[in-house]
Amino acid sequence: MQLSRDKLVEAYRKMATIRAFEERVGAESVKGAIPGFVHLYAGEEAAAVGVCMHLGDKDWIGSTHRGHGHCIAKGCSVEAMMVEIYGKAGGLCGGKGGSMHIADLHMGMLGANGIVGGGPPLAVGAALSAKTLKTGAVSVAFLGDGASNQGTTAEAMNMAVVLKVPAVFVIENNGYGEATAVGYHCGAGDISARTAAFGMPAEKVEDGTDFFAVYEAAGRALRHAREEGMPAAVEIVCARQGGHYTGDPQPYRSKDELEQVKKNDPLVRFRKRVTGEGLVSAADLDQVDREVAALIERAVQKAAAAPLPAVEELTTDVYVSY
Amino acid sequence: MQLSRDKLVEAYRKMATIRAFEERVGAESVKGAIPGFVHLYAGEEAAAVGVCMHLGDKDWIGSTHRGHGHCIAKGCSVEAMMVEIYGKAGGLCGGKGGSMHIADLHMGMLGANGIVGGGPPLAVGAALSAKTLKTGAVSVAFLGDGASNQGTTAEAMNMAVVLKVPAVFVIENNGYGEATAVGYHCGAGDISARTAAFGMPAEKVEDGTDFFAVYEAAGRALRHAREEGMPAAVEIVCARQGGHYTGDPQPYRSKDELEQVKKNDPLVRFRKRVTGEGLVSAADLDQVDREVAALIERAVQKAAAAPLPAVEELTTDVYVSY
Amino acid sequence: MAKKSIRAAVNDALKLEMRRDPTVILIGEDVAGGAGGSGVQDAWGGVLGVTKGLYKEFGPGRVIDTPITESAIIGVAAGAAVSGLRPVAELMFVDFMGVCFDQIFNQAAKFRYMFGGKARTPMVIRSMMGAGFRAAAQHSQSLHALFTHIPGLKVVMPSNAYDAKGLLIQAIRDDDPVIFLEHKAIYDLEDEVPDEAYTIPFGEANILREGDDVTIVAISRMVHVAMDAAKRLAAAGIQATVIDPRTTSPLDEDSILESVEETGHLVVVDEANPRCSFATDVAALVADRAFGALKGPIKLVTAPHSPVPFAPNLEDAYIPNAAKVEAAVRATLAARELATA
Amino acid sequence: MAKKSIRAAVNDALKLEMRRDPTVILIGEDVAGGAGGSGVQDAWGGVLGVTKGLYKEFGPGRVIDTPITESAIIGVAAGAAVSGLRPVAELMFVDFMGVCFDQIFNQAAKFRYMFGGKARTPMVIRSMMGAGFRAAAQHSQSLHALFTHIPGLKVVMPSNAYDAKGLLIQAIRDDDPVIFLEHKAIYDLEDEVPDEAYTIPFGEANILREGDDVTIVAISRMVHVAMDAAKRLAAAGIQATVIDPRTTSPLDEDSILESVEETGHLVVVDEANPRCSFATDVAALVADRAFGALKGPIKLVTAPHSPVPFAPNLEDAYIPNAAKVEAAVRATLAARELATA
Ligand SMILES: Cc1ncc(C[n+]2csc(CCOP(=O)(O)OP(=O)(O)O)c2C)c(N)n1
Ligand SMILES: Cc1ncc(C[n+]2csc(CCOP(=O)(O)OP(=O)(O)O)c2C)c(N)n1
Ligand SMILES: [Mg+2]
Ligand SMILES: [Mg+2]
Repeated sequence: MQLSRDKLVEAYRKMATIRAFEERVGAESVKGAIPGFVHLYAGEEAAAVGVCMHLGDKDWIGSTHRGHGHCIAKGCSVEAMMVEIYGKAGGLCGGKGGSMHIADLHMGMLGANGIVGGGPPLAVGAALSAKTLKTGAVSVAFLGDGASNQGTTAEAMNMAVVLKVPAVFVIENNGYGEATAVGYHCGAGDISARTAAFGMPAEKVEDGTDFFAVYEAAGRALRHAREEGMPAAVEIVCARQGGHYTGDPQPYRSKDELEQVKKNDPLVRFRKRVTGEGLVSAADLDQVDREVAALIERAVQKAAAAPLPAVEELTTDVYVSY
Repeated sequence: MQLSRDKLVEAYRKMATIRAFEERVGAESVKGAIPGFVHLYAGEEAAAVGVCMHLGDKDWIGSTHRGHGHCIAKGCSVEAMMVEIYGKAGGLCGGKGGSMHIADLHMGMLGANGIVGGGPPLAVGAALSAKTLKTGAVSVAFLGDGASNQGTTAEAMNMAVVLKVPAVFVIENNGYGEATAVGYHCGAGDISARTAAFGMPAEKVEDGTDFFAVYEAAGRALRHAREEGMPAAVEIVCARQGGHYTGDPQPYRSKDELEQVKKNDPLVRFRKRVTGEGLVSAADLDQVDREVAALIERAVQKAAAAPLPAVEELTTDVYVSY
Repeated sequence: MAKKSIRAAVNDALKLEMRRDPTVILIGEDVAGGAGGSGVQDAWGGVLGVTKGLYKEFGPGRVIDTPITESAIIGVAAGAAVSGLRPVAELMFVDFMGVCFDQIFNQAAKFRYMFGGKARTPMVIRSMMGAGFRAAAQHSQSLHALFTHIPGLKVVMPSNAYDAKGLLIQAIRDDDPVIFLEHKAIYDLEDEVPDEAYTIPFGEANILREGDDVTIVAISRMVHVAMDAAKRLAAAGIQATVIDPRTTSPLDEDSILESVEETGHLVVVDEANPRCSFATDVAALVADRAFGALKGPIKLVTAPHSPVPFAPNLEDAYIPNAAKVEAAVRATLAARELATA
Repeated sequence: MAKKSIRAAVNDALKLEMRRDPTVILIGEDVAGGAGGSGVQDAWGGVLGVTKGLYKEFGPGRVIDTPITESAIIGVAAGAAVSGLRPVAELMFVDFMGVCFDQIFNQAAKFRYMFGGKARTPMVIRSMMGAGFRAAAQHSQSLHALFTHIPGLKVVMPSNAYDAKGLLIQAIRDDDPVIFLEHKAIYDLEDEVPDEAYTIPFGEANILREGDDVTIVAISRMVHVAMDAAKRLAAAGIQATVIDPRTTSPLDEDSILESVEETGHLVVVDEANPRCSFATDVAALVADRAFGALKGPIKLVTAPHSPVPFAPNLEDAYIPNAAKVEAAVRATLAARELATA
């Protein structure tokens, strides 16, 4: 599963885009430019990108409240996302959804989700479509460690096995559900073992800040789904660099822990490895960084300048017809 | 865990009572004497009794739609149960609940449940009461193989481990959830392994028509709960002798299967063993049978003769105060 | 035209649409029945036999038995609906909505709006409702108010076989999530039902009879109760208009308002509990928009504010009946006589 | 008497009752916050800090953090309630009810009735409701109609700090399951709040002002919208009575009916969606039992039949405001003038 140079650059670009996007969204949010609250994905980039590098446009993903990274990794328009997060006209969802409800069905993105555990059944549904319509697609359910306890997740896992559909459960174990640590909230201690007990191969990536480790494990799970038409799971042990939401002071995490997180930055690690092994030059990655910065700046400019939705849209699109 | 002769007779009496109760309820139901539909427990007696022989009055059980056996095993009044199932005044729930909602909080019976998977969270709640109030009680959640897939069950299991409460999950795997076989509906293939993966000891009783096997496994689980204050589970592989409900023609079960079930009658096996080993005489068991028959007859007479509830009760007891 | 029961009409609608459109699938508990068992497949066709025979024609790929996990059933249907299928999910008894309500009201119902109009969620949730089966508090409820309250859902409640077939075909072809509630106590009611496919549009009431004295609005099984009452009243010289809205969301407001403009009196008959109900919904509509025409108080005939009891006599007292409807009509008419006296 | 915010008043009520009664426990997600983490325990005290400090005083045995599994949270609370505890469960945002509704409406709400009066289920479910936080469709809803529809539940919706404290203490001491809805947009509203414990009975409305021209019924945050409108109207010579029922179930019907008997006009202000809502509930009550006094149509001011949008301008347009209430009042009064003209 050796990645070509182009693919490596693409992976880096996606991770860098996510990081820059999230840092800017965080900053704009603190400034008050973004309505409501946002849950940032910074620190978990290797997960979304390591998984989505295996997916094509017709494949599906279901996402979470912490969904920006999944969207970008799956190929949603960064500009349209930013406009959406600003709640403006022309946003990916017309400004009606916002950060927690970004969706792009044309890109196979079934939606972020404000309900913890809301996504897995939906992703299994897309897998059933793929199977029934013989599209060859697979469907990925992203979910958090916290969401892994939710009854809907357990039901979705069992259903995927029973219906024999190509669904892959990607559990992003970032150590916390809000302010509660996985060591407390997951009685099993081991999410992967619990997932495997539902009847599917379940692999654990202990170091989920290592893009390559994620990429390979996800590749195995997705190949299983594609080739056998059966579900699989990957648990990715990772960490969010920030709080649960922008503004969370995180008293529940020690300084030590936060420093450790910074040390294991997936972007830094990726860069070190690919430049160290001479796969991509530092200059090329720098160039990507510049392009990404420009993209994000453009997106923010566009979002800031975009008009609010017309007030008549308050009651449109509740139904297709009514 | 050698059972005294008295205990053996008590166990037999309970099993025989359940059997006679269910056979009579089935017959009366077919005759039209009992309103609605009933789910009979006949064939699974060793499960309820094997577990409840370890429980005292202050211990708790949560039950299911197939709850008559649990009630009798836990010590509810057989007469009051029968009156309830007839929907008459003086029933255990005043005629308002019926077969699917029999409850007797004074006897630690938290209620049958018309919602598959409804009971496990409730039983964990009673275990939390026991822990918080230091009553020394344990709480048992009875559930079926079908219910074991339900999200509420998964949540309850995880919660019990996280809260460190003395809850025991007793999974009565009778092979079917309605007309769907466990081999199809349980993707894991192995309910016990899946339960264990939630972080608790989970034992499987392969032959759950053997009272003694159930009794011993349940004893271990309940001792664990009582002594460690932690949850445990037992899966009891058993079989219902009849259909899902009275009147179910069961085309989904082969003749072979039904014959096999009849061969493994838990009452017959119990009788054979205790008389064979000279622990209780056949005559004594016959005497129990006669007493049980008389009890059931009395209960039916009482139920048939009881008046319907006063129509004013339609709107009483919705609230304690309103 | 053949006589068919509501049960047969529903089966018919499913069969015709599954033949017409290969993306229509059926998913639920024991919709075939027998999966994995030692006996025959297609053993049940749903607990009350409504989907009987479909498995034989369409096979396990389109008539899909599931575990007892309603959130996954509804969620899978919703996810499948936005990705190319047109699922008909069965939520056996509507009382079970509580274990999967999130997938209904926060997911399926809201996709289109949250996603800025970019989603279509063509799914139907079929479910049995209503009292009268001696099935007590958790298997007898009429919960349509809860669905009607939620924007993004359509709610359909047929009262007869002809409507059941036409409304279900419409529901399956509809591009929005539809809650389709079948009253289990009237499954065997028969009607003339054409063999071919036809649709009945949502939001168009059926006016069963016209009379000048009072407007009675009733849905699902209550339509029959209302008609009984209307017959009794007619015998006493009181002529009622009986309106069956057929769908509570969308609601044919105009038919109701126009009728009350003529009669000046409204009685709503609803098997559900009274608070924040479909009955209050219709009453509020009229108290606002046909206020000027009203000549007497709006009377609601509903179940009491209590769960459904098990005991047969209590359950019978629980369900609205013709005598209560008649009394309600007389009560609102009495107000007029009082006023004009 | 000290000024306290609603947030502080709720905290106060919990603290006092937990001191008074050792069977009162708190259970929910991050009600302490920090369990198992590398930092401090009691890190949050709920997402909006409402339960802050309780963990320090009462410890992990009585302030219980849980996994994100609401069916288990509510189910555990219900099971604990019938077996000796008096749990206060936190369902963070009421929008999450969909993943645990069965435990609320089929279990806790129905125990007493199904068990023939032999159960007491003294539990409170605290939950945040309402729009205005730019939190979009799944974190902004007003779902009280769904709970009010269900027999066996009590539904409490305080509009100010004084009421919040007294009603919550009542809720905790109450022997029935109570849904206690805190509007997140008014948490910082302050009021004079006594330090000691006191209770406010359920089913007793608070009449905030009295006027002869129109009755405005409003709950939760909408009480403030109604009062704003009343002030504007007063400036124009129209005197409104403003009634805050405080609890939707039970409902103080008499206060509403008596007021309409005097004013002849009713406007109901409700942040929820319009169909089968609390607004229609009050309208139907009055259209039946105070019909003779009505001099104009009953006007409802509610959110539209749509999910809560994210964009700030759309959300602002979604929430009922004083201008809309004023217009509604003028509309119903106009009907009278028209009639008498
Ligand atoms: C059903 C439900 N319960 C609670 C919440 C509140 N909430 C939002 S995010 C979150 C934590 C989720 O944790 P996890 O699944 O680990 O995802 P992470 O935030 O770590 O990415 C919670 C409890 C919710 N949105 N939905
Ligand atoms: C939430 C819910 N879904 C479906 C049903 C219908 N139903 C009643 S019993 C049953 C089968 C339960 O199977 P299992 O848990 O194995 O118990 P068993 O009947 O075998 O004792 C089903 C599906 C229900 N009562 N509640
Ligand atoms: Mg997490
Ligand atoms: Mg079973």
